Amino acid sequence: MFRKRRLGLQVTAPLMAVGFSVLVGSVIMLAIGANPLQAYAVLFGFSLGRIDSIASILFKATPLIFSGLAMVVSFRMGLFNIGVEGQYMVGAFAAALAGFGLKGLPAIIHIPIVMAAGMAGAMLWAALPIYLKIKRGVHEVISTIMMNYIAYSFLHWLLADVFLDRTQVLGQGGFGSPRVRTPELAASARMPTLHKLFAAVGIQLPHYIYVSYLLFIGIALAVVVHYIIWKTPFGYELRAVAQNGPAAAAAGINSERVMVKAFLLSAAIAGLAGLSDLMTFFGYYDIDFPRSYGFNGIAVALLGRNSAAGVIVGALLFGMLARGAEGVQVMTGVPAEVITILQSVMILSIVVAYEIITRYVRTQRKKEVGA
Amino acid sequence: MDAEMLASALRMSTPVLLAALAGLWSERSGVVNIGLEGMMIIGSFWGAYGSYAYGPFWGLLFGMVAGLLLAAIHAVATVKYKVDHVVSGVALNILALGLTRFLCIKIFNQATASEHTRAFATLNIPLLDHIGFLKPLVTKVSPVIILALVLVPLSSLVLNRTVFGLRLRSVGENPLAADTLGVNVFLMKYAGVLISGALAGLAGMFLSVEHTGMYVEGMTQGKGYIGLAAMIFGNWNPAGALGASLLFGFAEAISIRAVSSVIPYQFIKMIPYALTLAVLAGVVRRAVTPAADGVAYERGGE
Amino acid sequence: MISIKGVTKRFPGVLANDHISLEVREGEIHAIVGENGAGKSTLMKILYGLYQPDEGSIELRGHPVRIDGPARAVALGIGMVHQHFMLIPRFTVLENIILGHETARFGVIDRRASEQRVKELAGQYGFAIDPKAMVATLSVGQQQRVEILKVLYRGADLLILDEPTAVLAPQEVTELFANLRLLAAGGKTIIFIGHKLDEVMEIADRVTVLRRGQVVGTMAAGETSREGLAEMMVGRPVLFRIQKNPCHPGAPLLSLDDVTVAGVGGTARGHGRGHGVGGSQGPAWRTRIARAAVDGLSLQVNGGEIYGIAGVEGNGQTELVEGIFNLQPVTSGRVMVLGKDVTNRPTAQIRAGGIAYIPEDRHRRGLVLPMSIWENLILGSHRRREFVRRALLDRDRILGHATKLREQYDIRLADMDAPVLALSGGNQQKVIVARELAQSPQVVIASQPTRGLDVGAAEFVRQRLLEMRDAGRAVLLISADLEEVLSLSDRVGVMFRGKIVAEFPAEEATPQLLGPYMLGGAAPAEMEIPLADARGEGGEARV
Amino acid sequence: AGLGAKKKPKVGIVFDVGGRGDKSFNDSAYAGLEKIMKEYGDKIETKFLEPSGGGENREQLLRQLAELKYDGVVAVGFLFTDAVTKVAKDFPNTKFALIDGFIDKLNDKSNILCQGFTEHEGSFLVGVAAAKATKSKKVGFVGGMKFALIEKFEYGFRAGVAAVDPNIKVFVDYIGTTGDAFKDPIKGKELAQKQIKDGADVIYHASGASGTGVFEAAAAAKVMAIGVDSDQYLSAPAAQQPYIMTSMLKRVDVATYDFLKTVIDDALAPKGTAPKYKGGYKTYGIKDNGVGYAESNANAIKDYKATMDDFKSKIAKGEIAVPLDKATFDAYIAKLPKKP
Ligand SMILES: Nc1ncnc2c1ncn2[C@@H]1O[C@H](COP(=O)(O)OP(=O)(O)OP(=O)(O)O)[C@@H](O)[C@H]1O
Ligand SMILES: Nc1ncnc2c1ncn2[C@@H]1O[C@H](COP(=O)(O)OP(=O)(O)OP(=O)(O)O)[C@@H](O)[C@H]1O
Ligand SMILES: [Mg+2]
Ligand SMILES: [Mg+2]
Repeated sequence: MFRKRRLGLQVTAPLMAVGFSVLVGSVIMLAIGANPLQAYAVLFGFSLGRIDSIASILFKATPLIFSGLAMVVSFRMGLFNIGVEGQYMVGAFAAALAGFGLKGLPAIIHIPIVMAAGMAGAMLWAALPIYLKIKRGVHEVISTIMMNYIAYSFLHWLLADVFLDRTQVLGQGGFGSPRVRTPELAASARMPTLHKLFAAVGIQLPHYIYVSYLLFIGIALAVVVHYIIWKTPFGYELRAVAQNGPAAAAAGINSERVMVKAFLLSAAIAGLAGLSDLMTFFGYYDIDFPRSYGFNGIAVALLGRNSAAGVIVGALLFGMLARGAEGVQVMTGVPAEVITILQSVMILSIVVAYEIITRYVRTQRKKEVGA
Repeated sequence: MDAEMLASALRMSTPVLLAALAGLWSERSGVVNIGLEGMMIIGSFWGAYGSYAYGPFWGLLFGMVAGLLLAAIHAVATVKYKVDHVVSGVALNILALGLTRFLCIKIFNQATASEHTRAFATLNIPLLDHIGFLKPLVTKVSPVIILALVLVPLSSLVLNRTVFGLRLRSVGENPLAADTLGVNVFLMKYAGVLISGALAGLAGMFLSVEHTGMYVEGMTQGKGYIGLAAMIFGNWNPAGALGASLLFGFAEAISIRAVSSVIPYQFIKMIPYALTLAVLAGVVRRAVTPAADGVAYERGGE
Repeated sequence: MISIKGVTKRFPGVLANDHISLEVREGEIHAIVGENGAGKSTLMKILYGLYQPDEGSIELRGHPVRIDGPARAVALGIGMVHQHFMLIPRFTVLENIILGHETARFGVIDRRASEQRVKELAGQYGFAIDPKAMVATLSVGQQQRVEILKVLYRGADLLILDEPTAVLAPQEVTELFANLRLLAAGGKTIIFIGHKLDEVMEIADRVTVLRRGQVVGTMAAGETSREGLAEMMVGRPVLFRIQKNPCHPGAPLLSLDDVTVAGVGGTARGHGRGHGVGGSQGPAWRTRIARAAVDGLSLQVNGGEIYGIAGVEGNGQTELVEGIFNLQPVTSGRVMVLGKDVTNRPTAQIRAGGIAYIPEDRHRRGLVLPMSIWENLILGSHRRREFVRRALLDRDRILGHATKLREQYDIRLADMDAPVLALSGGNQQKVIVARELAQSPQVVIASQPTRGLDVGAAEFVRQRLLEMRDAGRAVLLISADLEEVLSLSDRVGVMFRGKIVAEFPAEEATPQLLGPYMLGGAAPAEMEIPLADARGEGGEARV
Repeated sequence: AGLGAKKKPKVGIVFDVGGRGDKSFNDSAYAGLEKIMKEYGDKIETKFLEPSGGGENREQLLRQLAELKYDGVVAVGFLFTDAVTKVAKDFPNTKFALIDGFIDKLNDKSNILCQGFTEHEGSFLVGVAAAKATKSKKVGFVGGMKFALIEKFEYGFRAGVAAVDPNIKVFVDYIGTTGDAFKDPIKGKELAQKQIKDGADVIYHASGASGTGVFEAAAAAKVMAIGVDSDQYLSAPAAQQPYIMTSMLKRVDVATYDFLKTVIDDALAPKGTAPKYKGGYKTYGIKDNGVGYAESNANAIKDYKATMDDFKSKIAKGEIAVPLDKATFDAYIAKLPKKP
């Protein structure tokens, strides 16, 4: 009875929220004299009507699946790991080191090492905040935000002063200037893209698409995360500690250890968020490395109602919006910012929608009793 | 260290102080306000617009009202719809970012900066401005800095001495108890959050109009979050928040003035953040969160 | 004075008040009794405007009134002292009292005038209290006085007291009753809710019994008996005599040797629940006590024996129990379970040694309220081999186990998957008792095991504890309910300021004897402690 | 207009993140586009875009424009290097200009034109002006983020100062470690104030939008500031104008305009006309006024103009090799005649 009701909630609320956001978006577009119908037609038509768009959505969703899952783990632990942002960047950098630093390995070995390095780097960056949380009571929201800022500077130092690729070809007489990036990853450290796989089922992906096996790794990880949280003793402890620490302690659960493990797990997952870009599109860590996967991961986790399956849906939705924004921007006069506004309205309205539906369900149950 | 550096520290700490006061007003009423950053962003934009279009006073008003309006969304979401406070705050921060960018394109025809704004006339503190070595500190002071400083004892006074303050605090400590005594819990929470928004808007307005002379995207640089840290460090007290903000401003001033041929400049840029972390690690243990901070209040299941 | 007419209140899945009608007369003390979940608190919350009735009406002095909120109730002269105190620990007594009803000039509180009024009022009804004291520093009894003053300050004529004696020591109850009589004599009307029927018989003029949201009957206290009331409440005769078999104490299973626990000031281990963006949310507001909360305490509990600790709450009982389980560090001394030193060992290790824990605060220490009932039934044993298969929790086997416990302990629930917070207080307590005793522990630490439970449920829990004792297990019982301690225990120790100040065999212990020790009056700190003979005698005791 | 069916030429710009409004780099590119729009009116279609993030998004935007058969696309900033490389390969009919970036192995026939600037030479000239103008013998440089491109500005400036008087002290500060350093006027202002306090009376900034803070500080303290990229005297509020003595001009507008014009003209020209567009590399240096200094605040530089122009011609003639990084700078300083 509880389960069925929850399932209903899980579906209705997001639909309500998306509908409401689309409405708000329309009002804004009307206000600036744009045609919302046209904009939405482009948004959906462009992003869902072309094979390269679909593949691009999958590519854009891949990092968000990881950062979203990282948030889910931390949320379920009752911690707010805003540091996913800094963690995935440090992770990506560490992965890059392993990618260009090691040579002559077969891909089957090199790729896992690069991924492990990504996770390790991110965990390293999460270690201080969780230590401070447990030993000094420093709230993780504040400490991870500080760590994010420290990461930006630290990475800039590593990038610009220590590991800069000094072999870049430049023009004569100061033409061009060396780019602030690491050397390129060895070929064995590049993640294979899905072209062959798609070709096997008769779909030819354009060559400029970078969606890779990390997408499947992300989906598999979502399943794993779901099991960890809901089916394992560790997940049980994690939920118990999150929902009532003192009772968990009384039951002999070492809350601190559970918190540390969960936080580091969250960071490890975060460490994979940057790899899709690193191991496919870029092939090196660059000063232009994408930012905001961490913050978008929060949004995706919220959209997905903190469930692993929801994260995948949320990531795909965000990927679609981002892809749609590219089309809207190029093909209509509507600024891409409308899409950002749409995203935030969606987050807020989804939580409000859940609340409204919960209340509705409650009054319904009350009526049942009265009858 | 000299008066010039102190003046710089004071300027850098003012937005942090205002953000800390903003956070404090909200949290004392039991609502966590991570959305401060967004309220500052929107305050910095509207402050700039108001000042650009009508002059500094209007900039102040626009900035505060803009912050207040965003806070109103936060209040409705958290108080009425019981949305998790942090969730709502994060969403508002994203919203503020998109909205200001959008508005900036519409109003200034460019995404990331406004036109130049008009600041308030600066003040010299009478008497003190004759003392030579103090000069940089007490001359050409922005009135908003003075306003921020005045808000410290004023906040203390209102929170601790007035009926309004007592009720507001009671709601942050034990809303159920307050409710049973006839205190309008929701009204108090709305008041706390709205004041918070207005102060955050003022903080943003200070950045754009007073400190820089224009709005530039991303100019808040996480000061909303740092304000929260200052609030915690200051133990949810206005005077404590002032001390913490000054410390942070001071760290910024140091990072600006520190020159070293040995330490890479990137490490100098870390100073304010590392120092904030260190300070929190050193003191937060004695912090006393308002007992019902961040907890949705619902009248007995109804 | 007030008539309730056909009031009905529904909660999701529950009919809490079902067409309740009753009348309370001016100047009387009117008791309302009933099982857990009978709807007493709900009805009172309706009177105080916290809930709105779904049907029915209320008349005050013959006029129909709509009480749409506490503010309205206050204006109508209705005041309420809640079951769980509604105080703000970090505020002063004065601030707590005047909140919502302040005297002010231009919005600024006039402290002097308010203080004056509070002092006058306190004097009038014989309450001794310092208006400037921080509430967190007050004893429970004093806090209750603040609650009553709060109500009087608002000029209430009708006082509602919901289970006011649950947390008081006998002497404090006596004081409270004296105060109540004074108030009634002064023309105030009082509604009194309680589970302890002796007290009800003592204080009430008339009694109304509720069962399952309905009024079973109202009668003058003189016309009924405790047994009669209990039967009306539960719908069957209730056993007031607990049949105790003779005690056969075995080897000491739990021994505490000069144990000191610093208490809150030094510990505050709990990381906050992560609400506010703040630091730890330990109860740091509590005043730091210079003296350790548990101060060199020694005692031994033998197999086959119930050792009862009597004492006013706040004398270190909480810290003692938490110290045993290393939920607060033991600063010196030794805790031995089954002959093994477990001092400050990890909690899991201590518990694995065969010691069960029924915590005093079931919501804080006992249950994870949002988690399902079956999950709560394995809290702490969730890593046992029988419940885990291939690294995953074996849901089927756990459900089988849970169903068995549910039958054994008569836990009334609709759905194992429902969150445990959906259960009534009594059933929540049964979940804990079932879980803890299911592990066949050698030692049971039961802290306030029947607090807030109705007579039927309380009887059930007490029987289980006696069964443990008869099976040769050691039971340490800590309770603020003196009668419970006296009726169950084989030996009784009185705890005062972190020490056992006196120890008696059960048959010698009487409330009159223990009372003074509990308040520290009779026993100067260094006085010689009468030590009880460890061998108790069997017999009958009354609850 | 002979062939009525011929479609309108389409040209576009993709800005760097941050986009228009920085009053220097991106705005300068936009100025080039504006000039084109004015010149061709509705004979052409134009579009300008801003990436919403780094990485793949840049490539996708370029690709969208190319797919819509844009004739010419300007990618503003070296961060587009990879994206241009990839997209240009797929769309041989679209011409791309890459500002500040360098792509190896291009030639006349490539559909990519890399447009480079000798910022160090321009910076050298304003360095000369700063050295001439300073009374305190202390000048300052405020950079955005520290990396090779911005260091060209720094070393060029310092070389120019040293060329006048090697004893002049140059304070060097950078604002931050992320792209935000180019839009942080507060730090810009505070750094400038520090340099002023330390005695600097001329400050040159190469920090994008952060420079507004530098101007604020300079105007308030009544010392001189030097702008960058575009003529920042023109976009400053009147109260600040007297203190913006000149700007180092990096004519991104010219580069943008040149490129777009050739592309449009080729598209409009009847079939068979020899194309004006040439791919490969184009350096905008002092010779061709690709870099230089602004003269709108004529009063402020009138006393130094002669010296500046003198150096300008020396650089143009190749008599002075202006340093552009630490190594060349150290070598340059070592060769300078020591002044008493
Ligand atoms: N806020 C609520 N939401 C849902 N159900 C509730 C709520 N409050 C009370 N109930 C239910 O209403 C019924 C009556 O509860 P009430 O608190 O009035 O009982 P009570 O007689 O005071 O019990 P106790 O003796 O345990 O204090 C119970 O079944 C309880 O579970
Ligand atoms: N929101 C709710 N939803 C479901 N049940 C609730 C809710 N609020 C309270 N209850 C139930 O109502 C019952 C009565 O609540 P009340 O506040 O009187 O506490 P109680 O059970 O009497 O606790 P105690 O006796 O330990 O003080 C509780 O058992 C509780 O489980
Ligand atoms: Mg009750
Ligand atoms: Mg109860």
